[in-house]
Formats: sequence, structure tokens, C-alpha cells
Amino acid sequence: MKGALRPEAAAEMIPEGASLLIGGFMAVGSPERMIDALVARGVGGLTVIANDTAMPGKGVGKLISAGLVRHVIASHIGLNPETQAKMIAGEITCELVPQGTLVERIRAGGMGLGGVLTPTGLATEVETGKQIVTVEGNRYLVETPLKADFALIGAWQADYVGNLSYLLTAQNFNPVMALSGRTVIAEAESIVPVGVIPPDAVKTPGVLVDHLLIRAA
Amino acid sequence: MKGALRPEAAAEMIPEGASLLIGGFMAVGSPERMIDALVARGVGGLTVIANDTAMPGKGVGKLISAGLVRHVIASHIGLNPETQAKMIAGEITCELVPQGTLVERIRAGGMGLGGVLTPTGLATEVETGKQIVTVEGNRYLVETPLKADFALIGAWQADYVGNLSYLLTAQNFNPVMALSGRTVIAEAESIVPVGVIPPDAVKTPGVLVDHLLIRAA
Amino acid sequence: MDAKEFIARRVAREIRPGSLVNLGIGLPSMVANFVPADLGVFFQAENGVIGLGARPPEGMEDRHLTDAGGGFVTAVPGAASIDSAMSFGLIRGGHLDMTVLGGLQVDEAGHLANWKVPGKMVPGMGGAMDLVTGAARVIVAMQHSAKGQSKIVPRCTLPLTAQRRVDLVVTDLAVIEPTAAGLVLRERAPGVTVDDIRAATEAALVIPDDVPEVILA
Amino acid sequence: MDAKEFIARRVAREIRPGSLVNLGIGLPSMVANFVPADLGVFFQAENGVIGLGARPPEGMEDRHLTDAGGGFVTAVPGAASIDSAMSFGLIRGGHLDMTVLGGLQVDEAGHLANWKVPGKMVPGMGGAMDLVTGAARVIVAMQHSAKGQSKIVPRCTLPLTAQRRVDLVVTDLAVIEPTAAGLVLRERAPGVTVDDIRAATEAALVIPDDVPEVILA
Repeated sequence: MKGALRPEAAAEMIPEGASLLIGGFMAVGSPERMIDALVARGVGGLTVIANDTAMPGKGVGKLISAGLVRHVIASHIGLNPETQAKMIAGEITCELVPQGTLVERIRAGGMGLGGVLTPTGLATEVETGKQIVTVEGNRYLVETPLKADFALIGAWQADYVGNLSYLLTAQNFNPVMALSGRTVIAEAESIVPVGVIPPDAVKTPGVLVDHLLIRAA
Repeated sequence: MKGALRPEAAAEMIPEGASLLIGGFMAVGSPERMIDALVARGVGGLTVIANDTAMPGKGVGKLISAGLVRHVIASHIGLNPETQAKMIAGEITCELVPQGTLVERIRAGGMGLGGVLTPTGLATEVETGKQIVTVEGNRYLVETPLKADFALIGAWQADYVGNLSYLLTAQNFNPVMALSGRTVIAEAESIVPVGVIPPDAVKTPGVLVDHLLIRAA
Repeated sequence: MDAKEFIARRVAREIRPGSLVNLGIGLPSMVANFVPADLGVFFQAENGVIGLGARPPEGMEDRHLTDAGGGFVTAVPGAASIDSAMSFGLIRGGHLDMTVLGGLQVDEAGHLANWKVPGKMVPGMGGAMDLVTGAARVIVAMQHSAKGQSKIVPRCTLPLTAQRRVDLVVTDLAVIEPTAAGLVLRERAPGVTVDDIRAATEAALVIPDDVPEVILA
Repeated sequence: MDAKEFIARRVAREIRPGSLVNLGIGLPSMVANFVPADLGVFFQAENGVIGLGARPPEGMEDRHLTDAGGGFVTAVPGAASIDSAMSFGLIRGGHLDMTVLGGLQVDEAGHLANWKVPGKMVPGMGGAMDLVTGAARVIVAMQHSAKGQSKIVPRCTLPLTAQRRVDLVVTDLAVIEPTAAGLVLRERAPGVTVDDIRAATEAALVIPDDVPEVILA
């Protein structure tokens, strides 16, 4: 790990038009301080890859409301009316991806796979424009890897070398996304000495984490 | 989970010619009591999918020595001279698979993927006979899913509903294999009340486990 | 008893002891209220827990433990936290014994449409495509009609969720089993005649000699 | 100093602060002895730990913590347990900063052969194909010759490990960098002349004007 950053300093690393993987599910487990700093910085044209766009005032929803997002790759935007409104108004483009396919595409990006073969989406709109491969007589969609310039991760505990652990359903997409950002920035609820997170409780090894946000004030 | 079995009863479930995923890495993390029971039962013609064949007297090596294995799918057999001797003698056939590809193929089997695309093995003997898919201008091998009739899992702790945890490097292939056996039999070093393994420490959810071996005598 | 409770109680009868079940948001989630606690059923919330429980006692809600709709929940003893990759691995790999989902349309081929009304409602498919493709058993729980229009139609006019034939449709009027031979009317709601159902159904129905009344859980 | 120690000490100089490094079994594993503890390097054992440490104190060996050869090891503070999927995800996804592997042959294209001698030694590739394909930097550590035969050859006659060009070859005689223009002789062992190296090398070498003596860690 390279070091701990103030949220403003972390946000300054992120340029106009960057692509971001953002952890969380309906904002549960999302890195809220990091997102607040991005909203304060105000760089736009972002591509956001996330399970959903939460709701106005929460998680990814704050970036949507602030008009900083140009493109969304997500499985669900139905609980954020602003995302839908901006999509209809042409301010945001949106690629909708089945949730299981989304997580496998992000994992493939982080794990060096050229893609995965899945039956999900066959004979639906999701099939459109995709390569199809037949294995043992069954047809599958080729789903391609997703990576991003940054992964913004929400964790429960971090230790001084960047090892991360998560709590219950706040885990969700975070560990997978930590594999797939070219720069990985993690925000943890507490930062604890090395050894407090035992090896078997580490869900994201610190070697994947480039920066931790400093502790909350 | 369906219940706890004596090792002999578990071995009796496994017929001649069955395919077995067996956890462990050089026998570290292998279900030794289950393997002993299989050797005692003596059913042959088995297909074993494992990282390696350990060494004589340990883990998968015991099945090799007993002459019960007809086909091996593994990444490495070099530390068990008996496997090599039997292969040369034509008693065992062997498919050698790169270790990272092996784990992804097993995972694909358990997670309903039709396969994964990987650059590992391109321009080597591993490429022979495989489908190649091009994604964004890069060539990848299509590696197909692996499943087996049974997965034999070695765990550290199990609870009464079959949740499993592992210790350090004894984890290895076990959690992935627990996804991919049509029947999953787990052998744990201790069996503890529900709640002793907290939700965030569970590596294999009990819903994947069909049977636990009863505690060691 | 209102129509939703009727549907939920009928679906609850389909749930087998010791199974792993995913309930969609809304009506399907009501099913859990009618499943006996001693049945050993584990409910999955696809955002990250196996062993989803009811709402927590007031004042004990925790933002790290929610369902897929973002609502506070509890976890039952024996619960396991899962990340999104494991969660959808369970769904896509056939480990999920049953999913109960809402529907917009079901057609004579047993196809479900439940994620999009072009031009009107484009929330995204979330986990629905994975659930319908991967779950061992798919049950659709919905009102028989909406705004006077039958939701059981000759051929879906809305975008399909998957190419897989669903296993059972439970409405306020009837229990219908899609089969290779068409939609078989299995049960009728109390006081509802076969002719009532035929009149309320746009699709052709296969009517067995005996169509008993629904028995509730 | 014997040849192996010389090679290990020279390779150690390539290791950058804070990096993630995988050392193969045998000679490569000796490299760890010459890396300063304060460099913040994490060693990966591909069987399941990041933060591999030295042998444990006598009597404190534990069978749940071994290296990829099955030998007892320790874990350093900040270590993380990883299953085989995460382990090879780190390797294949480009998260591994460096791997050091033994070699049987390296050729003028920079191709490595190190896993098979047809008809003689068929141990399996283990993790070698994944490591050479996926690691950010691949260093081959080997004797320059075996049984009087140069191991640095015009074109590998043994089966290739990967199509990727390795980054550096360190032998008891020389440090050689495979490039698009061929094998560049970068350094010579103390007391060894360029002519000595040329005489001991079957492959063509590109010889810069200045070929300094090796400086050791």
C-alpha cells in the first residue's frame, strides 16, 4: 500500500471522465466519504460501474444528483428516479447488466480472464450484439471483462498494510471490485494495527489496495 | 445439510468409477479420514480431480497407492513417483491442467458458467484441441467447466448446519470444490455449535454441504 | 384474507424442508411469513446473506445488514455472509433450490417477462435474469390480471427475462404449471370456477379432469 | 559463495519495495534470504498465503501453514490467507509484481521452457504457466548450463511454458535481458569475461559496449 490520504486528496487523483468501480448495494457498503469528496471536487463525465445507483442523497446517488456521471453500468437503477429521468433526458447513458453477469465481468477484469461464458441473458435483449460460443452442445453468451481507472471500496476494518474486512451485507461487490481498479482506494470505518484482522478474516489482501482514506474526523 | 455420517458410511455412497473432487494441496487440507475409508472400501476406477496427487501415504497419494484411481486431472504430479510410474505403465491416465486454469474450471462448474477465457496455455501443449475465442483483438483459450459426482472437503471447523471455515494454507482448493460436487462431503477437525463460526468467518455456506463426517474418535 | 396473502400462503406450501430459497422484493417476500421456523429453510438475500431473518427489534437495526431492497433485516443462527460473486454463484450454479419472483407476464411457453416495460419502466433486471436462468425451481407469484388485462398471455409482448420455462405460477385465482404441453391449470382459488379462470386468462389453458381448490399453508 | 547463492543474491536486487513476489520452489526460494525485512515486500505462496515467512521455530510447525512444496513456513504480520481462486486471480490478473522461476531452457525469443522433458520428466506445470503468463515481471533464475549443455538456446526444444517473453535471466555466469532485439547481455559474474559467456551460450547474444560486473545484494 502506498499510504493514507485525506478524502480531498484522494478525490484530486480522479480526473474528469475517469471510470470508477464503486462498491455497495443500495449504498450499503459504499464509501460515502470518498463520494462526498468527489461531489465537492465536482469533476464530471464519470463512468460509474456499480450494482445500482442507490437513491438520491445516498452512495452513488449523490454523484448522479450532482450531474457528474455520464455513463452507468449497473444491474438496477429502478430505485433512483433521478437516474431514470437523466437517462430519458439523454444526460446519462446506461448499460444494464444482469447482476450475476456484472459481478463475473468485474471479477474477470481483475483476475485476468478474457471473459466468461454464461447462459444468463440468452434469448433476451441482453444477447444483442454479443458473441455466442457453444460448449458441449450448449450455447453461451461471451461476457467480457470490466475494469476501471479507480475502484472505490467501502470496508469495515482496514489495517496498516491495507488488509480489509467487511461486515455482513455491506460486503457485496467490494471484494470483487478491489481486484479490478487500476488504482484502488479504500475507505474503512476503522483502521487497526496489523494483526487485529487475522489472516483468515482478511477478505481483500492489502497488496490490492493502493490508498486508504485517513480515519473519519 | 442432510446429516453426519461415519466415514465408512460416507465411503459406501461412492460407487466404482465415481468422479471425485478432493481438496488439499500436497495433502495439506485434504480429508484424510474420508480417504482412509475409501481405501478401506476399495472401490476402484475412480476419477480424481485435485491440485496434485501428494505423495505416497498422504492424501490423494493413498488412493493412488491402493490402485483405485483410473484417471487424474491435476496441475502437478511430480512429487508422487507412484503416479508417474502408474501413468507410464498405462494404469492411470492423466490430464495436466495449469493450476489457475484448474481452479477456474472447477469454479465455473460450480457457478454455472459455460467456461472461462484465459491466455494461460496459449502457444503451449495446453492449447491442443481447445476452442479459441477472440475478445477485443486478443486470443484466449476456452476452458470448460469441471464438476464431479462428489466433492470431498477438508475443513477446520464445521457447525451443525454445515457451515465451514478453514485455517491458513489448508484452505486452498476446498472452498471452490465445495461448489462443484453433486454431493459434497466435508470432514472437519471440529464440529461446533451454530454461532461459533460467525457469519463473516464462514467460507463455505452450509447450504452447499450435503454431509459432514462425524467427529474423529 | 387479501389476494397477496392468499398467494403468499399458497407459495409457502411449495417450500421444502432444508432448502435454500430466494424471495423477490414485494409480494414474494411475504412468503417467508408463512414458512414454519422448524422447516430448516434458509432464505438468501442476494445482496449478501444466507439466513435472512425478519426485521430487527426496534433500535437494533444495523446498516450493515439489509435485504436486497435496502431494508433492515436480521440474520438467523447459522447465517453466512457472502459476497456478490458467491451469492450469484449459488444462484447461477443451481445451488438455489427455489426462487419466488413477481411477474408482468407469463406466456404459453412458460416464459416470464418481469423486468421492463419499454418506454415506461426501465429499472434494470437486477438479479432476475440470473435467478430465472439458474434456480432449480422458479415460481412466479403475481395477480392474475392487472388493470383488467390478463397477465397470462399467449406470447409475452414485454421483453423476456430468460429463455427458461418457469415451474409454477401462483395467482389470486389459480395455480398454473407451465409444461411442454402448455399451461396446465392445477388448482383454483376457493369459490372460483374453472370457467371464471378461463374467462380471466388470455392464454390457452390445459384443463385436467380434476382441478381441486387450493389448500393453504 | 556457491553458484546458487550468487544467483539468489543477484535476483534479490530486482525486488522493489512494497511489492508482491512469488518465488518458485528450489533455487528461487533462496532469494527471500537476501531481501531486507524493512523493504515491505510480501511473498506469496500460491497454495494460499500472502506474507510467507521463514521456517517456524522448532516445535511450532503447524500442518495448516506450508509453502507450495509442502514445507512448514510462518506468516509475517499483516499476512492474509487466500484460497486457490484468489491466489491465481492475483497471479493471472497482473497483481503479482514479480515471479522468480527456475528454467530448463530460455531461447532467443525470450521463451521459457521449465515444466516438462518429454519421455523423462512429466511432473505437470503446477502454477508455472499462470505465473509466466500473468506476473507483471518474470525472472528466470538458473544455472547457465546443465551437464555441459547451454540452457540458453536459439530456440527451445522442450515444451514452452508460455508465449510471453520473460523479463530477465540470472545465471551463475551472466544477467541477460530478453528484448525484441534478442538476448542482451547486461552483466557478467565477477571474474567472468564476455568471451567466457559467449563460449558457454548456445544462443546468440547482443553484447553492449559496456557489460559491467554483477553487484550483489
